[in-house]
Amino acid sequence: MSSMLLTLLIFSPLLSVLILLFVPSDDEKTLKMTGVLGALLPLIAAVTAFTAFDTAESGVQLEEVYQWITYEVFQANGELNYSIQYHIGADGLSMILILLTAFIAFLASIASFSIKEKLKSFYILFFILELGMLGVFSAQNLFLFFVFFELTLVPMFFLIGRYGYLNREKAAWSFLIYNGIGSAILLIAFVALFMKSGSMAFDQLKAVFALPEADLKEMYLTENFRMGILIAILAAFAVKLPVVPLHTWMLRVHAEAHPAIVMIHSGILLKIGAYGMIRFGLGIFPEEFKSLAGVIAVLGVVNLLYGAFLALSQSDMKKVLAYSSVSHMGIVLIGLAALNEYGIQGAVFQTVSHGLISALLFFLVGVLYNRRGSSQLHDFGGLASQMPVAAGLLLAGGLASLGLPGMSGFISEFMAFLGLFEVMPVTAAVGTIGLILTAVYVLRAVLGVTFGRVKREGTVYGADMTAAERFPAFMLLAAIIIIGCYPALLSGLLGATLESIKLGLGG
Amino acid sequence: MNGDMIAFFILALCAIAGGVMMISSTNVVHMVVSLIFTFLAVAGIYVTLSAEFVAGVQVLIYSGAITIIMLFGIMLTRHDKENEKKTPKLRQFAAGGAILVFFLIMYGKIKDLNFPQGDVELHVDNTKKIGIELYSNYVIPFELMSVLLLVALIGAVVLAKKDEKEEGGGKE
Amino acid sequence: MLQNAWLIPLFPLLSFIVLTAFRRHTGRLAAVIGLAATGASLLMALMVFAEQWQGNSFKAEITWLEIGDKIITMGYEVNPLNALMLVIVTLVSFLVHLYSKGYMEGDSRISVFYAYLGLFTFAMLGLVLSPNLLQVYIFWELVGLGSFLLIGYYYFKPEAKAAAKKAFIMTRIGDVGLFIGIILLFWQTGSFEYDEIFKAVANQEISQTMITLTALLVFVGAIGKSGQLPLHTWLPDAMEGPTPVSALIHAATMVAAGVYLVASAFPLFEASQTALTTVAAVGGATAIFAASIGLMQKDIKRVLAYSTVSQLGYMMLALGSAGYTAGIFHLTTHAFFKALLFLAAGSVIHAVHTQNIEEMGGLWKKLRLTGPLFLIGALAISGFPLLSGFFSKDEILAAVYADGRYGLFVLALIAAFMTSFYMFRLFFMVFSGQPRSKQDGVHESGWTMTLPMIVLGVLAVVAGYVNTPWFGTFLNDYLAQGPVELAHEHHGPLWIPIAATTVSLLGILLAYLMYAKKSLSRDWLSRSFPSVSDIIYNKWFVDEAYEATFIKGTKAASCGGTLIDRYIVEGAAEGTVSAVQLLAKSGNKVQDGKVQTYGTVVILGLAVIFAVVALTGGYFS
Amino acid sequence: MSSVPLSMYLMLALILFCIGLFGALTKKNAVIVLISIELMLNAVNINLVAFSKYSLHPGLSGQIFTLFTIAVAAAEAAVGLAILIALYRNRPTVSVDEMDTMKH
Repeated sequence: MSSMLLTLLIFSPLLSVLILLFVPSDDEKTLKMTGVLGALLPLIAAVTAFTAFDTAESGVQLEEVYQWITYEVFQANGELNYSIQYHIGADGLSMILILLTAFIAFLASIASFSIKEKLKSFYILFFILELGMLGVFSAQNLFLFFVFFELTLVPMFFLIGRYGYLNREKAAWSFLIYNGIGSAILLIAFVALFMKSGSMAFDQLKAVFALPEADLKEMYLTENFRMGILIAILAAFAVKLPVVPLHTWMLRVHAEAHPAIVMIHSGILLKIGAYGMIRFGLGIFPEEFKSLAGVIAVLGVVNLLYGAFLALSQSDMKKVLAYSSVSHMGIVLIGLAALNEYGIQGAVFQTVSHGLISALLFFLVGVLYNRRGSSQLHDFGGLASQMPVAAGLLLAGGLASLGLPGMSGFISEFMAFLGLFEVMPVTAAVGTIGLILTAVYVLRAVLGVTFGRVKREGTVYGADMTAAERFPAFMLLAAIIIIGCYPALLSGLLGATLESIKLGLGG
Repeated sequence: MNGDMIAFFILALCAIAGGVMMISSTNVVHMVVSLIFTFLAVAGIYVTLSAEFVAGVQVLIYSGAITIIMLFGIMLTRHDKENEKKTPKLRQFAAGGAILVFFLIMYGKIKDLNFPQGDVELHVDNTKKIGIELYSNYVIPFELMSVLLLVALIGAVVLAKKDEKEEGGGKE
Repeated sequence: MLQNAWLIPLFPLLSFIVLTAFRRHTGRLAAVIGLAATGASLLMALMVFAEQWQGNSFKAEITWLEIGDKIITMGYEVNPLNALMLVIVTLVSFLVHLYSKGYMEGDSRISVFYAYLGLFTFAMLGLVLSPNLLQVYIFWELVGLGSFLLIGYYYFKPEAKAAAKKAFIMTRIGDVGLFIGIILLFWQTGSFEYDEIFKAVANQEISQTMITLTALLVFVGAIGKSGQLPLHTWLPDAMEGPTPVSALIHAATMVAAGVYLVASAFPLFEASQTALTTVAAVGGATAIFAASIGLMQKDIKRVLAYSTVSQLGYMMLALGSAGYTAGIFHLTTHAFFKALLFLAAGSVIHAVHTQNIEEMGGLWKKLRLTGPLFLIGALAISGFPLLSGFFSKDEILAAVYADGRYGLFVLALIAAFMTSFYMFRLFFMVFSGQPRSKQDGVHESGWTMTLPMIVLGVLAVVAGYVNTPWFGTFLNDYLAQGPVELAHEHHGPLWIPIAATTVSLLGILLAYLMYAKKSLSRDWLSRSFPSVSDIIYNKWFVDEAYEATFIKGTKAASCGGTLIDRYIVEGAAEGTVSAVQLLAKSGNKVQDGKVQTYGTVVILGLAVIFAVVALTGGYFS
Repeated sequence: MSSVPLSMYLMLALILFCIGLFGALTKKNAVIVLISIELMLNAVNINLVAFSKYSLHPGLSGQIFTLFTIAVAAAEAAVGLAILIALYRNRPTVSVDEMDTMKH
């Protein structure tokens, strides 16, 4: 039973899809209940998997391997046996992201209550999306990874295009085209890897590329080839992360999609970019990654500053948050570029922490949008007097976002910079300007909404947050603070995995 | 330069000349006639390749049957020169260029290709051997071929038959 | 007792949590909860101090985070310096809690106010107890958060909003310096612990340049928090917060954190002469600069705020001149008398409902208790003999003189003159003469407000005797027990206290002549040097300069970035789109329904593939 | 035995094929297009017969294959012409350029 745990976890959303098929589409109450319970199921499974997970061990755990596709190819240098397996498993990094996915998806399912129309198909797409995300993080070979990766694109496209705001269709197309190009590049890189190395499994690829240079030459895996594949993979994930200047699609999605979707998107889907860079970039091509570290660091700093500067002059709260996501993803790059435990750990922390923080902030913006019908900054003000809870949460979220100690954002920023200062102090010093700018734009937006006077007389915002709205927000805030106060929770999970990455980097 | 070579060159020249004439001619009937020329030359080539039976079939089917069908086709349709517009120059150049590239590359590839001539005596009892092969190894394709021909026959008749109703409908 | 020192910050934290969670239900109980928490902290701090006095130190740590082979710990430490700070912080905090009960009476959000106070006190105590720089940084930011929340307490006022934002951002700039400094120190010494860092510095494991660089970066943090030049502008604006908050945060505790930080990292600074000189120079410059602005301000709290900036400059000057004890000593006495002054000012504001001193006057008779207490505070800060400020200022001047930076010494003397002048200008304008506006129902505040003032008044008088040339230098001996073995004693020549006293008395006299007796015209300065007075009145146009350079610059960069994003980045994407569309349109033309066109395209494609394969030799060759 | 090298036959086939292809792509008259296609088939047949003689495993397969090709070509010619006639009846032209109903 426990050997099937991960499979059950990944495919548990399917059960809800099946149930939803039999629920009449106008029975809102049942739909909502199925949605929430259905999202709870993977969370329970994820927690169960977590308890079965041994944090001290460095390798992949909870592995499942089944033969899937096999064929033989004759080549000039002999017969090659190609086989693709259904191979899933989780190491520390995967485990963290799986937990994050299940957690945020659960909260997003509650946040979806504000959807009034087409709720049934929403939840069906939602669960397919969750399946894809869980699969992406637990796949252990390229093929499976790619299948799940694509599986996230399609439902996301419809979720953006059907349930968003005014320009949602354009946003959905932007999303599809950018990500489609990204995954096309990814596919080419994967296929090239497969054809040359004869394997798709992560561990085998890792072993192949750890071979001495002469052996690699023999297999036509020249230096240029490896570098090319790495750059292709990084480029593909750079679209996802996103890295400036490939970020415009993300702004549209964040501005136009429904808040629950943006929670998922900003909270998890962007993290696939980071995950891919760590898993494929650092994991398979450590040597080549090293030689690109300088470029990545500069890109990270550019992302950080660019996002921060632009967030400063946005008039739409959602745009501010979108640019702040761009800025925060810069920190992931900074951490990766450091190539030491501190930096990589910082990058992973940042993925988790930004997942939680941006989910919280977008959720709150959604709550405000429901009340006010707008997310323009100039429509707001004096929120604290009429919705103290919402205002307090928004302030807390903002503070977390600007990296206040005691909250998760600080840990990741600190570790990423700690890592980068060891290797590239000057670049890192330039990057710290971003910390100041972050404070400036966050406070501008948050104080603009919460402080000051109410723009119109009377009860403009309506009632304060309902219990169903408070629950996700407080859960997220609690997670942010717990990680911020006691980061060893996460780092314990990561330690062993980082150790193995570090080994790949050659100390 | 032995006899084989001479025969080959003459036949090849005839074949190519026929082809070129077909392409360059403007009169439809001339085209068909030059094609007959080519077909016959190709039949000769077959003979030099020790394929007498195929050569015979070539003469019968191509030079005979197919050419006649084509002539009937021409006779049944109208061909006024004034009515014919010129093919667009662009397409002509594109096709010509592409074919030239194709030709050059293929030429480069087959220029030095040569297999040793097998020691099988193909020309000895050629027809008999083909007959044996056809009725032993290739009997199923052979029978299938007969079905194909039948289908083609019926199909051609059905297609070419005047459809009274359609004619009356006057629809495009 | 020392082992349980970690409980001290937890009481206020508990109060914060309880008050936030049960915000709706506490109501008037809020003050009691806050008082109980800080009272418990105060008691424990006193016990810890008593035990520490006997020479015990204590340090405990737990693992917080493991990264690779490095272990980052969190913990607490009790040493002479922070035991003293614990008492100061808890005491002032307790008194301010008590005072606020009266001052904030009737405010509907009183529980929020007490919650914020609890949060701040927690953070400040945590900062004081921290044994390593990382923990210092964490609480350093949290202290800033408390300050930010309390400045913005009146959230509906646009000024309060702006001030809160400004405070956070300005200190954040300093914090980033500290952040970099900490990280660099970590990479140089492999640890965040004070002990390890000091050991590495002592063993000369770090290059001199690196010591100077890190010391300066740490000092940048202190500049931000302590409102030193050039990051001082937030502190006067922070007066938008409720007055008790100004007393607690922006006079006694948080702003002194910068001084505390420099003091606790003192061995690092002492290892670099450049760093010390910078600290002294910045301190001296700030002292006189802020004092000069204080001369012309009209808002009672702003005068006090500039005075705070100036006094903090003094402390920095002392530390920069290697006067470790002097700096700490002044920090202690300043905490008491400046808190007293702010509370007294709060009492005045509470009575007359204005902060503009032009509208006050003649309050001496109406506020029989506040008036004398304010006088005590003013005398103490002016360095009137036998009050606490006299001794600590004397100590600083002696240290600066002994250090040999005579230019700074002169600056300090001038600043002392200005201090006494503006304090008594304030005093005379508020309390003497006739009321300059209608004042109805002016009455003395209740006991909750006067009691803290009385306690602080007493302390403002006697606190100086802990370290005097005459009765013994208890404080110096006490601090000498600490890990920082640098508590030098400076005994300057006798003429220094005399000169200092003379100067401050002259300042008082001048103020008396101008504002009480009015024998000198009040505005001779503005008449004789209009430009000078204009500059001073407008605070040297620092805010305006920042507005014109940094803020405008950032805004311009942001707008420019937006344009780039919209037209270049987005434009590139749009360009690609139109290129593809163009291609598609031309491709569409090929689809004309004619078989031969299709065939031609197929052959063209085939030819291209053939050509590519023939030219490159194919992928697998 | 024949001393003409294989490449000569292939070259001849190539030339005929190219001529046929050019005709099929550029000629207006549908009948001529069909004839050009026949020419291309012929070129292929030459290759088949040539390879049946010159190869590592010579044999009759090439010739038999040629026979099949000829049969198919005959069927194709018949059906093609039938279609042509049918088309011509609907629209009195044999110009390939005017047969563009695929576009619509």
